[in-house]
Amino acid sequence: MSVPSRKILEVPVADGENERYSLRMGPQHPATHGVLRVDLDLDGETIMRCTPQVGYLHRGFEKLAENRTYAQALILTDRLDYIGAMANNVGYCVAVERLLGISVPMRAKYIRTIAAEMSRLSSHLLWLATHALDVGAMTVFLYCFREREILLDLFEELCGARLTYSYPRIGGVRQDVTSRFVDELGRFIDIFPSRIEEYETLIDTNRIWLKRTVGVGKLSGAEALALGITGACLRGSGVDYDLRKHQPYDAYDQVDFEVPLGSDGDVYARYRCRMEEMHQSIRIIRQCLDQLPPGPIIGPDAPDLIMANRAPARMAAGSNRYGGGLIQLIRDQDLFPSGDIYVATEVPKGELGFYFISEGSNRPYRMHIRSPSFMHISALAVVARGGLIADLIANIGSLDVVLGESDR
Amino acid sequence: MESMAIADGLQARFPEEILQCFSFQGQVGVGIRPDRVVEILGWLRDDQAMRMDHLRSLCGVDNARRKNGGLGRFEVVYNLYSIALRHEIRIRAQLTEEDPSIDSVVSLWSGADWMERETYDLMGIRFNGHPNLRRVLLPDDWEGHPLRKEYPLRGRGEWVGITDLQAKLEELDAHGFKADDPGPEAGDAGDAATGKRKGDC
Amino acid sequence: MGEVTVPSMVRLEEGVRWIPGANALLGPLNKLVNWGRAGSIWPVTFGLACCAIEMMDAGASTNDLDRFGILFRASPRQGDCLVVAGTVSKKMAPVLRRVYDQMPEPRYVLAMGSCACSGGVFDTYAVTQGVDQIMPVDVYVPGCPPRPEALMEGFIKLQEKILKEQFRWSQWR
Amino acid sequence: MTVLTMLLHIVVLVVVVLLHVAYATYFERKIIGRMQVRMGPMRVGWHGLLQPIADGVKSFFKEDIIPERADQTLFRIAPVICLVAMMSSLAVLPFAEGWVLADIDIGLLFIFGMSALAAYGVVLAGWSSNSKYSFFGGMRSMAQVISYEIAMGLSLVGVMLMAGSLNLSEIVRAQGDSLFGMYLLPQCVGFFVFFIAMLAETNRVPFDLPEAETELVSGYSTEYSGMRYAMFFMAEYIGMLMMASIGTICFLGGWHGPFAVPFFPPFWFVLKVYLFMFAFIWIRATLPRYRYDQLMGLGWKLLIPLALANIVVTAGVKALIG
Repeated sequence: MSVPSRKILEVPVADGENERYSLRMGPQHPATHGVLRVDLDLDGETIMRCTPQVGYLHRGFEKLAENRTYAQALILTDRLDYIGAMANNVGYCVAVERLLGISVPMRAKYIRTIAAEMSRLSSHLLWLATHALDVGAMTVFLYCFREREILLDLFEELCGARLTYSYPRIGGVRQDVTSRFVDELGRFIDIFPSRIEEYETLIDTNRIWLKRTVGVGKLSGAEALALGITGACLRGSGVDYDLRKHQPYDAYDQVDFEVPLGSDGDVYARYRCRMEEMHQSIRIIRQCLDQLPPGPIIGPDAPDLIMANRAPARMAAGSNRYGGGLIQLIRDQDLFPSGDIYVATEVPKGELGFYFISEGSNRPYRMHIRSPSFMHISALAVVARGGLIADLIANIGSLDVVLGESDR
Repeated sequence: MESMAIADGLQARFPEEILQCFSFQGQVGVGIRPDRVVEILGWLRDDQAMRMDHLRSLCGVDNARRKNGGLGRFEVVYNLYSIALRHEIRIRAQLTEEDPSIDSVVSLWSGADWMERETYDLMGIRFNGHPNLRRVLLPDDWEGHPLRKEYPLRGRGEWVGITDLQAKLEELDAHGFKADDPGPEAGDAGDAATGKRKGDC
Repeated sequence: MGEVTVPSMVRLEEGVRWIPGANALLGPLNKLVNWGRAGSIWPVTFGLACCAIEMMDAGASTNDLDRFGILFRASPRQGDCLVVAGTVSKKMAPVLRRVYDQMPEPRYVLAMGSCACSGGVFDTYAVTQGVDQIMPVDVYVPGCPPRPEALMEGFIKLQEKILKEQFRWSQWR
Repeated sequence: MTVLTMLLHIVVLVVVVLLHVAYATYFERKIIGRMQVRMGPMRVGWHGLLQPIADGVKSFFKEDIIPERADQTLFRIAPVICLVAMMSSLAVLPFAEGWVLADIDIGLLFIFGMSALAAYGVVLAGWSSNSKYSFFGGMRSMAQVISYEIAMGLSLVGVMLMAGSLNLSEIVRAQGDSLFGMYLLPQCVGFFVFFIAMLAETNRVPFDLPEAETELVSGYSTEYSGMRYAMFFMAEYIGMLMMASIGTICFLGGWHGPFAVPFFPPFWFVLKVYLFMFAFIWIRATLPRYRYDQLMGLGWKLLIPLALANIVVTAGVKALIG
């Protein structure tokens, strides 16, 4: 290989006006949680301008869903927010049920609530793990994964998959819970609060952790709302918005839980909110396990997995006035109602909304996913401005973004 | 407030802007003309009886193959929610095929920035007054708007970035950058398939 | 020296012999190099999508890739192996190839998951149908996503492959 | 003849230290693994004992990339500067009574000089790589070294005052009369400052900003591959060893112990150094990382004033008593 002659180094030197130093962080960077790219204009280490760039994981979900039946598109939602896939599944099913007017039996609702809350736990655990790793506490990462592994085993017991579940069905769930699952889950939620304490002893009273998080990435409630931030990040800023309370779905109106609120809107407040949410999730799971009603797990009007497009053509006795002898062919009947609907659920990241347009066929005419991570990443530009690079890392972690959901 | 009442309120406030009300499964959508969208949404946000402070979603819809319900070729759908009053409404601004553009609502919700960019990117609807209307999900030099109905699922043609990359790879191959010649045994690693290595810059 | 056969040598395995009493092992340098490489695969930290979570899981306490000497490095310059964990979108493909180009030889590629192997369920306008279109792949690990155990199996297969290589080092040093 | 013995000593020392460095990485991985409910290396050799060797072999036979736009000369010599500076400061360390290569009277100063020189290697590496992450790593390292070198030097002034010498062997001998045979108690403030500055000097958690993995990818060594990277790696671990040795010599009484161990005089020294190394690893497994400005604040606003106060008190007490 020929070595070219020496070139002048391209490291810029302060030059009057032109003192900005631009840095492209990502898409391959350990702290960008996948494939986020952040373009930074720096003055020293202070961020003057921060431009997040996404799309490196754009897979064309919405287009793909238009080409699939509702039942088939369910598996796509697993791959949206792959950290809390069950919550996406549940959100999708809730939306489709509302769109198609399908009822869900009570037992299935409870099971879904349990599954969604487990998903919240596993998502928050992964968030804590990566957030702590980003700030530099590597042991928390492994401790969180230890508990997450138990959760994944539980998911496996429930539905056979570790990460991409596709467990809920439109109109119910795929299979019933086993007694072993109920026992194991009960045992897990008994020990889990002590594990949360363990993480908190590692970081919550740590002066370095406090210095890195308190007062960093502040967002007022009004700002956060205007930016479209939802979920724990919005609640960390003191806005009481939790769709489980605001527009209850599944069994959330049957259980008693609190919505933890922060006030400062900084990284630490968001951290505290999520830690509290884990306690609340345990509370919800415990109540659901206690109240789990007997009964069917899938509704009578739930569509088949192979969703028929139209009602099969059938013969019916004609009732014309010339007598009953004539047979009429009835066809071309839409099985599903047509219209549009927006249904949002509270997934671990925030408000996951599905906007569906149905044209009466078995495929959505249009499916739009309102993904919380997309909004959170767009807010990064505002949150990170004026901070240091280290604050940016803490902010990315604390906004809890997942690129699969953001890019779709 | 009931969604229908909100729609009535809108009808009373902006009688000539409202085209039609749609009601489905308990949700109400209001079809509007696109010209005064910022004014309408601003009123919904600021009016004390409405207080729609949360823009839940903003997306574009291509009505090309829609049998019913579509008024113009394109729609921009705003889902609004009031956190304080817990009511919601959907605004459907109708756009024509010739001029798919509408005023940007970034001045009302700063978070609408990326939503509008996404709609522009995937649906090709332009937002007037948007501070930075560039593609967000797809590369800047991508051709076409995938969510339009005439766009095939597997895409039309190949993105220039990929063709560039492939050309580069072929060039590397042509220069004989054979990283190694795998020995007789090297190719066989159990039942895991192995690939030939090519390219080395 | 492969052809020389001295009867007093004890053949330990293919190509490696031990001279009893002389306290010495005879063998091609190849073996040592391959052993070193197989025992110390440092993958680049590069998670693309869902599979990255299982990759992290494989590196965490329960499965612990560190047992095999596998240590994730953030800089591609210090990586030996690129684990393509997830969907490679078209926007990502040039970046991925660039990361691959930045890695020093010998470098290995492990395609993890259906998406990296073949595009998986995402047969759309925005997704590369298999990472082998843009870079050579050594081991394919199917699954959506593969379990951490499957990833470990993939690494073991990669180790087996490395151990069978011939003079992969001569061209660069 | 003396030259030959000298050379022999040097070779023995270098080999021992290099092996030590190799196995320090192994112990780090094992100990951190245990702290994190994992096992650490298990497969390469019995319980992973050959892991460092495999890493070394692999690095040695790895392609050596020098980026086209890098400053070629500086890029090549930066890791060498680092390694040489660290290695040469080994010469003045007294491992036991008389076990020292160069028993010079300015031993402590020599070590300071060398560790500052090693920082040049880091800064040059960051500069010459022509990569932005490396540049940041180098800048951070420079700022960190400047502020913490002062704190560290000042923290050891108390020890120098008490021992009345800069010769490391003399310092150890002087500690013999002290409480427990070490300066830990009378110089506890100095030790506190030294310990923190030591972590910062060696770029260890919570001060690993120059190579903060989640911020700067790999910091100053981002562009280095193969053996050049391994050289930085070795320099870092020798640096840890150096700092642990200085801590042992200046505060923990060097080779003094409760009883003499026959045949292996440096036993207590080695044990104390390992104790320090364990503390390094333990802290790495426990603490998050400081932010850049907080790190500087800590150095200038807390450590340096504390060290100065310590000097004043030590000098005052010495003037009163002595």
